[in-house]
Amino acid sequence: MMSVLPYLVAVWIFLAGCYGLATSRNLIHAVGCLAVCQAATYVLLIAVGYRDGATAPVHSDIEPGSRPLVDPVVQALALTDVVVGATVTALLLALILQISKRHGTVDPDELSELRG
Amino acid sequence: MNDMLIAVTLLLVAATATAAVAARDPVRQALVLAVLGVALALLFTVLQAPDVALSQLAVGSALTPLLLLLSVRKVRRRGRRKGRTE
Amino acid sequence: MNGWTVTATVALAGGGAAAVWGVATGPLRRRVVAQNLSTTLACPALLLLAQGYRRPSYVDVALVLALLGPIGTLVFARLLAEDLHEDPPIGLTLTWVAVAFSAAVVAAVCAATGPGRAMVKLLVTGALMISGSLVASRALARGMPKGGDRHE
Amino acid sequence: MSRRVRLWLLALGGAGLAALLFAACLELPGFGGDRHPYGERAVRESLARRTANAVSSVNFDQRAFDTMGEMTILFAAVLGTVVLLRQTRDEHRAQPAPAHVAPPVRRYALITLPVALLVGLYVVAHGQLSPGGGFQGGVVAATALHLLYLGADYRALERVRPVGLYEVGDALGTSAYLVLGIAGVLAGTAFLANTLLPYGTFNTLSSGGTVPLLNAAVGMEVACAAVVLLARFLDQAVEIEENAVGTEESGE
Amino acid sequence: MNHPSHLLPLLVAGPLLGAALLVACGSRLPRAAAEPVGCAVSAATAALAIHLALQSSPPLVEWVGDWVPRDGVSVGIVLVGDGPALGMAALASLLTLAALAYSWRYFDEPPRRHTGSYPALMLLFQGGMCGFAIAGDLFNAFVFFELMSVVAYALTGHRVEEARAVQGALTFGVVNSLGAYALLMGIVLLYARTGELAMTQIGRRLDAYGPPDALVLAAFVLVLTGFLVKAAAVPFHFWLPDAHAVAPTPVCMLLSGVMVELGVYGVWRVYGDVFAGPGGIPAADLHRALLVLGVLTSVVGAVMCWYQRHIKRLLAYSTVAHTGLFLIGVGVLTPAADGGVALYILGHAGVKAALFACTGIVLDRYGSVDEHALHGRGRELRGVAVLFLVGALGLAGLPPFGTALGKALTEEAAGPALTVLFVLVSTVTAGAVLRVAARVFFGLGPRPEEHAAYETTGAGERPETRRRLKRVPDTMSAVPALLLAASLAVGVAPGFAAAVEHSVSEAGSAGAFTSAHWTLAGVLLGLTSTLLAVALAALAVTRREGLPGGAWAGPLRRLQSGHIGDYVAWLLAGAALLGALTLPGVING
Repeated sequence: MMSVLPYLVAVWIFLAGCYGLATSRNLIHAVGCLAVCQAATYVLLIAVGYRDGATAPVHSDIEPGSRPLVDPVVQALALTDVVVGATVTALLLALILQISKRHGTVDPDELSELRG
Repeated sequence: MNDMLIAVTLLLVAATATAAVAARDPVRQALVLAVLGVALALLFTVLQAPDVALSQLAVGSALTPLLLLLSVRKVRRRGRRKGRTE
Repeated sequence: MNGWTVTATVALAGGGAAAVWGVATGPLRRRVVAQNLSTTLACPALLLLAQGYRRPSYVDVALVLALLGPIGTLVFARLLAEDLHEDPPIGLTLTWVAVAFSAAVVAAVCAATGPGRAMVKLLVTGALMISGSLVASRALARGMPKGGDRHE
Repeated sequence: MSRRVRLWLLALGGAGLAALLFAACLELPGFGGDRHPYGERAVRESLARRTANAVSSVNFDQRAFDTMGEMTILFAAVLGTVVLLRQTRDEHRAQPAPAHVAPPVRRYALITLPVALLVGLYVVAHGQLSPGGGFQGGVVAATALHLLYLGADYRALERVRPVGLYEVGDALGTSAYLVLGIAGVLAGTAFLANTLLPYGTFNTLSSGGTVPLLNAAVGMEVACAAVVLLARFLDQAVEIEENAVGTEESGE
Repeated sequence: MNHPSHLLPLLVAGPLLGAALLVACGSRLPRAAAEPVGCAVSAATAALAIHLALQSSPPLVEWVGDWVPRDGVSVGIVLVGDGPALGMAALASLLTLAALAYSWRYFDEPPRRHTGSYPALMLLFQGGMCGFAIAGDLFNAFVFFELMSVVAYALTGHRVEEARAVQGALTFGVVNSLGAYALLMGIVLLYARTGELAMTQIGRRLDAYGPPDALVLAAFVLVLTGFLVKAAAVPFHFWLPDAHAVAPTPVCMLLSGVMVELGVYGVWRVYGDVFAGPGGIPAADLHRALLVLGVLTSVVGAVMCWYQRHIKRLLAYSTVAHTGLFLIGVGVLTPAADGGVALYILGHAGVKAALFACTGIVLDRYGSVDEHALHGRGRELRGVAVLFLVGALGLAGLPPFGTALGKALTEEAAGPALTVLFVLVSTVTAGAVLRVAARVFFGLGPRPEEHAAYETTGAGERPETRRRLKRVPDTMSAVPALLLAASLAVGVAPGFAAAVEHSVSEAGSAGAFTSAHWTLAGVLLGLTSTLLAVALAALAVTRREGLPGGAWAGPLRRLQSGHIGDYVAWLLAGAALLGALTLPGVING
């Protein structure tokens, strides 16, 4: 059970975020759901790099080689991913502010300018 | 027992993420997302990724909620202004 | 696995579940308190983990949380001042319990670390966490400036 | 599409994808497994270049090109936000009234502000040794500045925050990173090659060759970028208002 | 002197540095200086890309940071400088240059104190596209994929006072971000299995592991979902018309001309390097998946294109239709088809960008891009009319345009049944554009009647220039002319087609070399589709009451609802469909 639980949690979070995104009635809420989707990628990344009984690959307070280490590469990738997530959130929120000004609503059901 | 700790934090993250999707009001969602940031930071610490935990805290506990709330405030203020003029 | 991580597990299982439940359900006034509770609880948990894993460098995470957690709550207190003014927060007792827990954890970890630079960092973290949590819950309870950012 | 049809489509697609991902999870190497070839190589190389924090070594040395892309994404997003949240012709600025903050909150904010800035600097400076680095520290420092908004009011924040200067800082941080990369090409080796500086003594602030420099550049960029980003949103939420109908073009 | 491969990262770093310096100068830089700087940087990058492309046989390989592999493994990031990669980088750079030249003194009002922000964003876009093109590392490809996406969202919403622009940009942002996260999940799955990130290394490890299983299938589906969202394949395509119709015209030139095609390029690159081996996805499955999606995409794109009256939206749908054709070509999986698609993409980029440029002139002059409202009003723009007409013929595949050569080669490789589809799709899309040309620029036929249909009209769009154009500036008409000339040159320049074909087959895994040249059948097919397009346009122009078959297309048009929730649901359904299409080989393998 424990050997797949983290992966399943990541999948669950991703699909839950997608559900929220598709059924959202408020664009700000939709962007929050997108952030949830992205949380799934962090969880998956870090889970993939974990090793039982190991510790962080940071040698400021341990001797090199004294303890097994988890994978530093996925952590670096996750760092990049966190930054990307925050910036995308900010940019999309900026667009939503302008939508609220120009359309007078942030409900996706009421935006009907682009269709057909 | 270490597995227990990991499982607890994983379930916390999963529950908070689900709650964040279920909270349909953006203000309440922002609150849940702030908790999600902390829960993720705990998970990353437990999975021995303090670097990622730090950046998740930096982004998730103050920056993202602030951005979300400021957006909500702007949208609401517009709504109120419009309500007054109409 | 040792006493430190067991304590952290128990605290997270109990307090974490309470915080998630509090923030996911109920009226806004309870949710903000639960959000504050989550940071107040996570900080000592992080200290316990750092000690349990024998990694003093993990204390940095707790330090940053002790700084940013209360700031996050103050953000909510400030920007939701009008909603909270009409409907003052409830359930602050649990926050007091968490603060007491934080103090106990900081004391225990300090005792285990012994004097030195590491202890100073722990004390700073503890002081930031406890004062931040108290100030944040006060701001929630008494309210931030209601008329903040109103226009002249 | 009606709400109902959308839900059906979503259920169909979601179920298909869920089944696929579930099957994939069962095939993944078990959680906590022992095989991490890239990770082990990365730790070895990190120690060879005397960078104590292997994650920083991956970020600022081995895969520094990714970090260049990452900081450019942040830079682009901030520039995009500046463009998207500009004050348009039908808007004007309204000065917010000064706010009255409860004394304990004010005291807390003013005492914590310098501590938070110090912590931010510490997290940046120790990036190649202990957990942390330019990104984390930069955000902490930028957030710290906004204690002024929480502890006092928006005017107080505006006084210590000349946004134009921070925008220049953002761009200069990005440029510094790129110039350090190009220096490798000019020196006849490869882009972002960490062979220009001595690697120093393991576990000290100046170890790791160019790692601390790149780290500092990112720290500066991120701190400035976060300040500019929040400034744009605060402007919108607190200051910028649309003109009432009939008073077009009267702003400014 | 450096080895040329060391210069590869400069394709990315150059434009990024230019952008950073433009922003650093901020308000101190007058507009008259910011724009030439932007043009100069993008031109220099284009020159570097072409210079490197000429030296790319054998392909250049660069390990950033000098992390050259030891014992066959490295910890660094690899960049690939083969013909297709550098070709796409050169195309992206040249189009950026064209777009910057076109928008010289274009927008009415740069954001206050940020005169350089528009050229800086364009340079960042260019850097992102170049980085994605030359990435040989899967995660690095994701990073630059995100960079170009983020910049594209901001550029699409640049005209914040337009209600449609900000809505289209948000749709674009949400759908593409979700696609990017799917791509990242796929990358992580591959990393978990192989422990590598460089594409060729992943491929080798997959082959060593054994036949494909559910994990490989899931990774393939997720990665392809990411790229196909960018490539706007049906059913991931909904964001494209919404975004392309509202973006500023120079940005449309880049989005339609090269960014969408980079999605197709990503599919080609990742399949060839990662999934082509015995441990990957069997060729028959990829063929089936791309064929089904490609046919769907081209048919839906062509039908929707025909029923548009918003000219930019019409051109956007024609891009969807042509992307479908590119996907079919890639799915054929032969070097000849790949070479044909490469030429087709080059020719299409020139033609499509020129058509958008002409539409931009119309918009800035009349404040409308509505085919019906503009009926006959474009008569005075003779030069633009000629350019638009030539562009439409190029789109149809009139020899000797590059589009015609590329199309002919792809058709030849794809077989007779698909050739019919190629001819039909290029006929319908070019017919729609010709119809617009006949109505707007020549005032032919009666003015169409108005129906309250489910559609987006092109009326009420605001010009993008300071004030409505009285006279067409030379830069704005020279750019489409040059782009059309370039598209023509792709078809007629001696040796060019053969060189492209050679570099593509050298980069692909199959080493077989076929020579590219005009065939009689290809010329005849090109002429056929052009004539059919003219006939179709003539038929449409002479009818007053709507367009034939409008009722039949109604349900299809109703799917394009502009609702983000719908698009996300389609994205999930598309990913599931992709999985179902690729499943058989994995079960049998």
